[in-house]
Amino acid sequence: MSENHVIARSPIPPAAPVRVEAGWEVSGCHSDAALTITDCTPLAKVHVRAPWNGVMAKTLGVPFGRAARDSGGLLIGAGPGEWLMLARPGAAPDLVSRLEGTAASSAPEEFVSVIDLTHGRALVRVTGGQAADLLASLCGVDLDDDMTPDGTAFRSSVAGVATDVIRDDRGGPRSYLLHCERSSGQYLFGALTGAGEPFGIGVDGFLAPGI
Amino acid sequence: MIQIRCPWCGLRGAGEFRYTGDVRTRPDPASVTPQEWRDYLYFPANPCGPVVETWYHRMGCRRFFTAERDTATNEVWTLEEGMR
Amino acid sequence: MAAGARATAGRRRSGRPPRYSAFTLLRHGLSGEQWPRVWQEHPLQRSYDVVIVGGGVHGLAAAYYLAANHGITNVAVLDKGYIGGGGSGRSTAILRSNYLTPEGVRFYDRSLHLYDHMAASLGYNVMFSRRGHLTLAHNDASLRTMRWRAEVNQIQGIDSDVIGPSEIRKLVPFLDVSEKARYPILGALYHPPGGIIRHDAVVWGYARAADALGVHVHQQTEVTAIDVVDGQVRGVRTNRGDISTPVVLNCTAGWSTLVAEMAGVRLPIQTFPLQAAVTEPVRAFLHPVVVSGTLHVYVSQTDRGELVFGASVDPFASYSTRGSLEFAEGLAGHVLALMPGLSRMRLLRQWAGLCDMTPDFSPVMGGTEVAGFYVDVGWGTYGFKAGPVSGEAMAECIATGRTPEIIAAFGLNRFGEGFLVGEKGAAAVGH
Amino acid sequence: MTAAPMRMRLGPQPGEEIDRSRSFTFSWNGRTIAAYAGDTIVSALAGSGERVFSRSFKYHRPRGLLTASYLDPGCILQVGDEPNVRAAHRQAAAGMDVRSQNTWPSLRFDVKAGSQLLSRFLGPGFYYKTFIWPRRLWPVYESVLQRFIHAGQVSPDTPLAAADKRYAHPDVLIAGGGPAGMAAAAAAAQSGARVMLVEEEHHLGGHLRWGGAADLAALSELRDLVAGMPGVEVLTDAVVAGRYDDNWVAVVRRGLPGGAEQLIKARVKVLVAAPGLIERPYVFHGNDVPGVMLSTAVRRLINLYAVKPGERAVVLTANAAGDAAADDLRRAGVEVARVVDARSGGDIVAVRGHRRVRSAELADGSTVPCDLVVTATGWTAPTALLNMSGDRPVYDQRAARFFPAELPEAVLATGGIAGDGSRDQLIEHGRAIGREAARRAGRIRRDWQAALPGRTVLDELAVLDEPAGPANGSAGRPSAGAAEPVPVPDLPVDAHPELFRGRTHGIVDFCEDVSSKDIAAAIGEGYDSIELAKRYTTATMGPTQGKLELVNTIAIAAQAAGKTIAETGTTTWRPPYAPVTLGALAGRELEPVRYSPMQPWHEAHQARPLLAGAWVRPDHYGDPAAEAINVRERVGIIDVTPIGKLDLRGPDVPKLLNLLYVNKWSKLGIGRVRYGVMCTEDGVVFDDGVTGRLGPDHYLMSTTSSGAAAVWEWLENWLQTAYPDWAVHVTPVTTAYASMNVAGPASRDLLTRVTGGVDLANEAFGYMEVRTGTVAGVDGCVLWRIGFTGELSYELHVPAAYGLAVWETLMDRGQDLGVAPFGVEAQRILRLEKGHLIVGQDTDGLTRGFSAALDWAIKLDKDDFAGKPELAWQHDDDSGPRLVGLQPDDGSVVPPEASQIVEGTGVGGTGVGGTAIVGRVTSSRMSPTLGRAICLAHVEARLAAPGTQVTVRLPGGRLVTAHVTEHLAHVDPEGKRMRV
Repeated sequence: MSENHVIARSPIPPAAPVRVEAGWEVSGCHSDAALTITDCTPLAKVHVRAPWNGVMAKTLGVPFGRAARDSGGLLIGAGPGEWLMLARPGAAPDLVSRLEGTAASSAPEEFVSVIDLTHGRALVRVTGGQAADLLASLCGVDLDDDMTPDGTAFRSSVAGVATDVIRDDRGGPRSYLLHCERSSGQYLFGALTGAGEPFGIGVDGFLAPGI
Repeated sequence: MIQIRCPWCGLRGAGEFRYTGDVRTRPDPASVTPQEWRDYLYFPANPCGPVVETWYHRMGCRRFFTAERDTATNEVWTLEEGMR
Repeated sequence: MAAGARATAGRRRSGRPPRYSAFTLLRHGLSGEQWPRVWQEHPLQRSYDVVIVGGGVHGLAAAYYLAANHGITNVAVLDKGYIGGGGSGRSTAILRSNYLTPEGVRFYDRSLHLYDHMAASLGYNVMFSRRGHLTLAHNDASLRTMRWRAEVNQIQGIDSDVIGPSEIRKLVPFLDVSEKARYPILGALYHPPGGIIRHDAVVWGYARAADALGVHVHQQTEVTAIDVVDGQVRGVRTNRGDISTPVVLNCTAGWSTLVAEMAGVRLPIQTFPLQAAVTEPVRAFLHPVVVSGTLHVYVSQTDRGELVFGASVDPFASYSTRGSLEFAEGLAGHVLALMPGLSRMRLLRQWAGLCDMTPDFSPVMGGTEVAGFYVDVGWGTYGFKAGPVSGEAMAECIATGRTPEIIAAFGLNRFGEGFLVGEKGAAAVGH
Repeated sequence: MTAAPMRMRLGPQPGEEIDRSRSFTFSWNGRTIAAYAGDTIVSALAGSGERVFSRSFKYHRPRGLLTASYLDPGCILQVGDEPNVRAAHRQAAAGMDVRSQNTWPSLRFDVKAGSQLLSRFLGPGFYYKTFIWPRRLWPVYESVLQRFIHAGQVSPDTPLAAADKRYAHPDVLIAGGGPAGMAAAAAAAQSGARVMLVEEEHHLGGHLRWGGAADLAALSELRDLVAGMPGVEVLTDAVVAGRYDDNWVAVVRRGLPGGAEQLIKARVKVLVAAPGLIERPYVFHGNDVPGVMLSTAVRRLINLYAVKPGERAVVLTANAAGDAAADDLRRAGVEVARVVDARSGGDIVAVRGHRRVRSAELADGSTVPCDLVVTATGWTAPTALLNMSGDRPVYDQRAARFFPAELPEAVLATGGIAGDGSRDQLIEHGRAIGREAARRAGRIRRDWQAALPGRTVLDELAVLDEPAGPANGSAGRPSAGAAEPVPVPDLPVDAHPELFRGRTHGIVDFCEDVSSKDIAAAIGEGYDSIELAKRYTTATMGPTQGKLELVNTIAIAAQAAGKTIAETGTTTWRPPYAPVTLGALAGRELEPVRYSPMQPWHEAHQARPLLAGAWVRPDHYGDPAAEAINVRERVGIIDVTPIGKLDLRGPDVPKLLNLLYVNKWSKLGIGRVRYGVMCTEDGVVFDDGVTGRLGPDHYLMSTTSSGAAAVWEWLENWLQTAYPDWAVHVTPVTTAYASMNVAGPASRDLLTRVTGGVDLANEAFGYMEVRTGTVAGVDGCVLWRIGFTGELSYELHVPAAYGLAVWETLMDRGQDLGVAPFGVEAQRILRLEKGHLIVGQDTDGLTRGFSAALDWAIKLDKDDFAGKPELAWQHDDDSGPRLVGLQPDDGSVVPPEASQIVEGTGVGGTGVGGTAIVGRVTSSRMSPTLGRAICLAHVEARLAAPGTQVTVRLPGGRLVTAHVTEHLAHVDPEGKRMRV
């Protein structure tokens, strides 16, 4: 209920014009640049821990290193026995109970925990043909298609910050989601836009559902 | 920078990992003598050659794993297998 | 064994090496005659009173003081490569005595004193340059540590104090002392007696002086085993033949645990590479030595105009001295964070040496459970500074069979007893 | 001011790399010089007839062109505020301000040239032999030596030149864009490899560029081939600066805007070294007189820049390059007075001249007047990248140069360092090496892919051997490991006379002014290994780092020591292969900074920022003392978001807490909070904080802000390596919550106004308890009632996105209660008044539990916990210092933190007649509450009894007395205020 009247804010100061979208203060600007960056922090982020080789893992169906869409949103194999579910803003409470339900029904014997990390993390999307070239100035992982094709997820250092990187083209141009601990979000966003200058990167506002 | 094969994430630069030293067995605190305990604390294996160590993938999967490394050449052989 | 060591103390040569001076330089210049050899080549004797493993500044200094202070001249210094080819030749040769603990301060102050008089006493110009030594503080915790060191130093009578940004700027105009810097400079520990020296000259000066006193310096001579019988050293085996001796002094860095193992002695040491680099020369602009513990960097400018950089040891133990790119990157980033004006200076060469790290950042010196086997090891990143005083103290230790008070705190037994030396207290960076 | 005419400029040359349609001028020591686009600074100067560009290091002899390449030691100049520019490589630009370095008053008349007269006294290491007496005078001598520094100048306000770095992952990286390198690149790409081709000069082609018509024809063919090949990235004016372990390769792109350089970090699957050969200078009397040049220098000047190197030439040749140079000279209208053929015993004995060559004395006794002496006496193989790959090249007497010995699987060599041979042979060899490189790279790539997670899924998607789409612009991949090794033809090795030093002594290291005589002298003095001789004479220590002089140095040392070259040493090169700017290595500053959700509010309210690790925190808002008083008397709020928070779940959490905290946790009830201290295995205090139990299997742990990361890792380490069977999930939630501490007598009143679902009454929500509820309309807030400040206080943990909103509400709703923010400094005052220790300030790297006055917390009757044995022994022998409260007897004196507590008053020594250190002040402040100085201190155990008087030494040496207090707490030791 609180979401209704208290404004939620991302760690990344929104570029003007500022408007409220799904209870979050977001940037209302739009960019036609070939390479764009969007603050997707308002998305619900739910974290699941379970045995990597157990029943819950099979039920979730997405292995470590991969990401896949389902009705709820984007499910990411973020680590061994570690999943991250991204969904539309405000969906976290439902997601948590849904996933806890899944665990209780499908893997009652397993030690599973589900945590809403929506507030604990920052989320940024970089989209465009040169998105990989931009990341290549900040991240040491090989972003070529034969190493990290669409649907790949990995965690590595981006500009010195431990970051979940998800290749998520959504059938369009090359696109990456970058997910890091919240208080470093402003820094990471700055590093990306800074390194993006030579590519003419533009800031694009957030639009719900945004996933 | 040498590459280390994380059993879970694959090959990554050593800068993503934290070196936590050679694998040592912790003596039983109930029966340990000061000499044994301080051997455990202060006297590392320091061979010029292969040694079994623990590494932590702090920038990646946050898993600890053991690897054998030749301290003369820095060649690393990861001793564990994650999921495949 | 001290008696054993004295046995043949009679045998010594002229003593002083041929004099170097402006006059002799002039004479040789005019006559064009060849200078006498700095040291002689000797056959490897079957037996020596003392065998010193490691021909760096520590080993050669110990040999020199054994001969000069105690008349023990039947001494061999063995090096598996060439003298000064290990830590001594790879050191950034920064001298200071502004340590954290009284025992550390007294020890390094004595070393500084010996360095100060070295050119005269060895008749070899080691080019000790008292530039002053600045340790920068970027946060209140390190500022507190600087104050701590200054207080301890002053109580020991050492010239050392905490100064503020304006004074720092006067000493080093290139430093960015603005508040907006990512690592603002809040103050610094200033130690005027600190400085730099020509490391090779120190090694050669000791070798030349020791040689003149009858010490044998054997290069390309690698120790392959140490004979211990009934807990007493009997001799060493080398790639050039066996030597019988009652006393072996381990003065190696990087290989100290391996040499100690030959005698069956375990050391609380892990070996890490320490990297350094030098830039192309530029006209003199940096007088003092500048150190930042937070940024793990230290900088000095040589008489040749090069900037010499060092960092902290590598993130993992290794015997590899190939060096890494990360070191060069981190170094450059941190140097430019301190002195942004240097971005167009060029790194010319990088190298690495081996550092034997102990749990309390202090050395291991003195006797061991094996009679006749002495160690002067575990120098971490401080070894070069300590060369002269270590040689002096180890020579006394071997000659008298008693541990000199000045190194009493550094015994191997301290680890078993759990009384570590307090240098670890503030985990201060070691340069 | 008009430019000097280009009087040495020739007519158009077939392979020239200048654009005569675009000319401009720049300044040379104040004079105006004309240049064409494509000219290097030095080619333009030479075109205008300049012959002297610098003075030598020691003797300040005039120096001119030697190699006409990046390496040219006489052509290192100052350009604007950039020192040590390689002016025979750097392209000239309009308006450049170019100056010679370290010459005074001018290049023409350099007073320091006087040192030439002293040359016989300035032998190797002369400075080791003098300036010894008297000791006091050394600093004076030193300042004189420093004036001889041979280099350019930097200025403090030079703008930072740094470009973004870049990571690259080529299958094959080829170092060197000569014929072999180009052929290798094309062939590797043809086999489907991603290729990076790196050429140090401004154009691809290597020696073909200054060759004849056939060479030029082959060159344009190769250029077209490479240009038309997808998957090849060509970098010119870029250098492979180093090869590090596991083929981690540093590539530096030069000549970016603003003189910046870019560092490319490439993880290369196969490295192909194709650097070609470096022509070696010849050592004889006068070999550094301006006008003595290498054959390659002459050919570059004529063919690339259309510059006439001189008027009358003597050519000493031992190979085809020398013969070709003679032909080029004739074609350029230079009178070739004599061609001396070293292959038939001809030799140059000496060159006469000072500022320019006057004549050459030949072995046949004749003296030939000339202004140009060209030598072609052999080659040095720049094996640096191979050395860095672990190879130790071997000397081949027949060819008078070093060759690769044994290369690792992932490194190959082609071109001149691999052998001689015709142009076509070199290209053929390059092709084969390129194909083999692609083959090996394919297998390595397959191995790396196999190590990636989720490969099974990928294999189903079958993208592995699919050529990648156009999105990433790279070609299909080499068929992994399928093919057999590619047969690589051997390159022939041509015989070449061994020519290093002639019949006279001359300069060996042109940068360092080291002569062959100096090296012989060093050997004779006993510095008789190549390493000692190099260090003693400083040969090879200068800007060229041995590329020109190393082999001559080894040869001359060998001769002096009566050994062979092979016995004397090999060519070893340390990275970087070429000098790299600090700006390139540093790149853009990427130092993570962390902000709390309330940071905008702090900035809007003039908070003085405090950098705490990566965090930016409010130190104070103007008056820390007033902020502290306001907490004691009314209510204050501090942003404590950086406090580490770990979400702990699972039935085995109590086991974990018992293992890592020194105190007991089995009986912590739901809704309760407890303070805990962690020690490492050596018993040293590691971290502290409170942990609360939110539900049956749900806990929230707090840590110090600086210790947050380390504690998380500490927990994972124990869970993963020691107790993998424990059911505990640790999740870092430090910034999932905005944390604020509401402290002061009015804090309950304030919270009552904004809190929902929590009864704040003392009996319902007591001290050291935790509740969850709604604050300022925000659900899911965690409130714990703790008292770091010593006041009634509530620590709120609010879902971070609402942090700012909640903070603003509290500030707004508490106005009438006198609510005000307080910063880190006020908090330090308050906690010190309360006697709460700060780990890392009131403890240090050796402080064991009992030394931190934690006797009450340490439970030695637990079976086990981290550090227990050491703590047990410390308890038994009662060793180590003690943390105590301390108050100076003169309450107006605040001893600065780290002031020492001493016994005895003498100076120096410790104890005996001097001053003994028996403790130190770890924390100190003027207490606004008590109006007096208060401290925490470490003292020796014997001094720890309450009431003990000690002596504190203030900075400067003044001594004041102080006494140990009853409690650590100076204010409210009974803790009444926290419990109201």
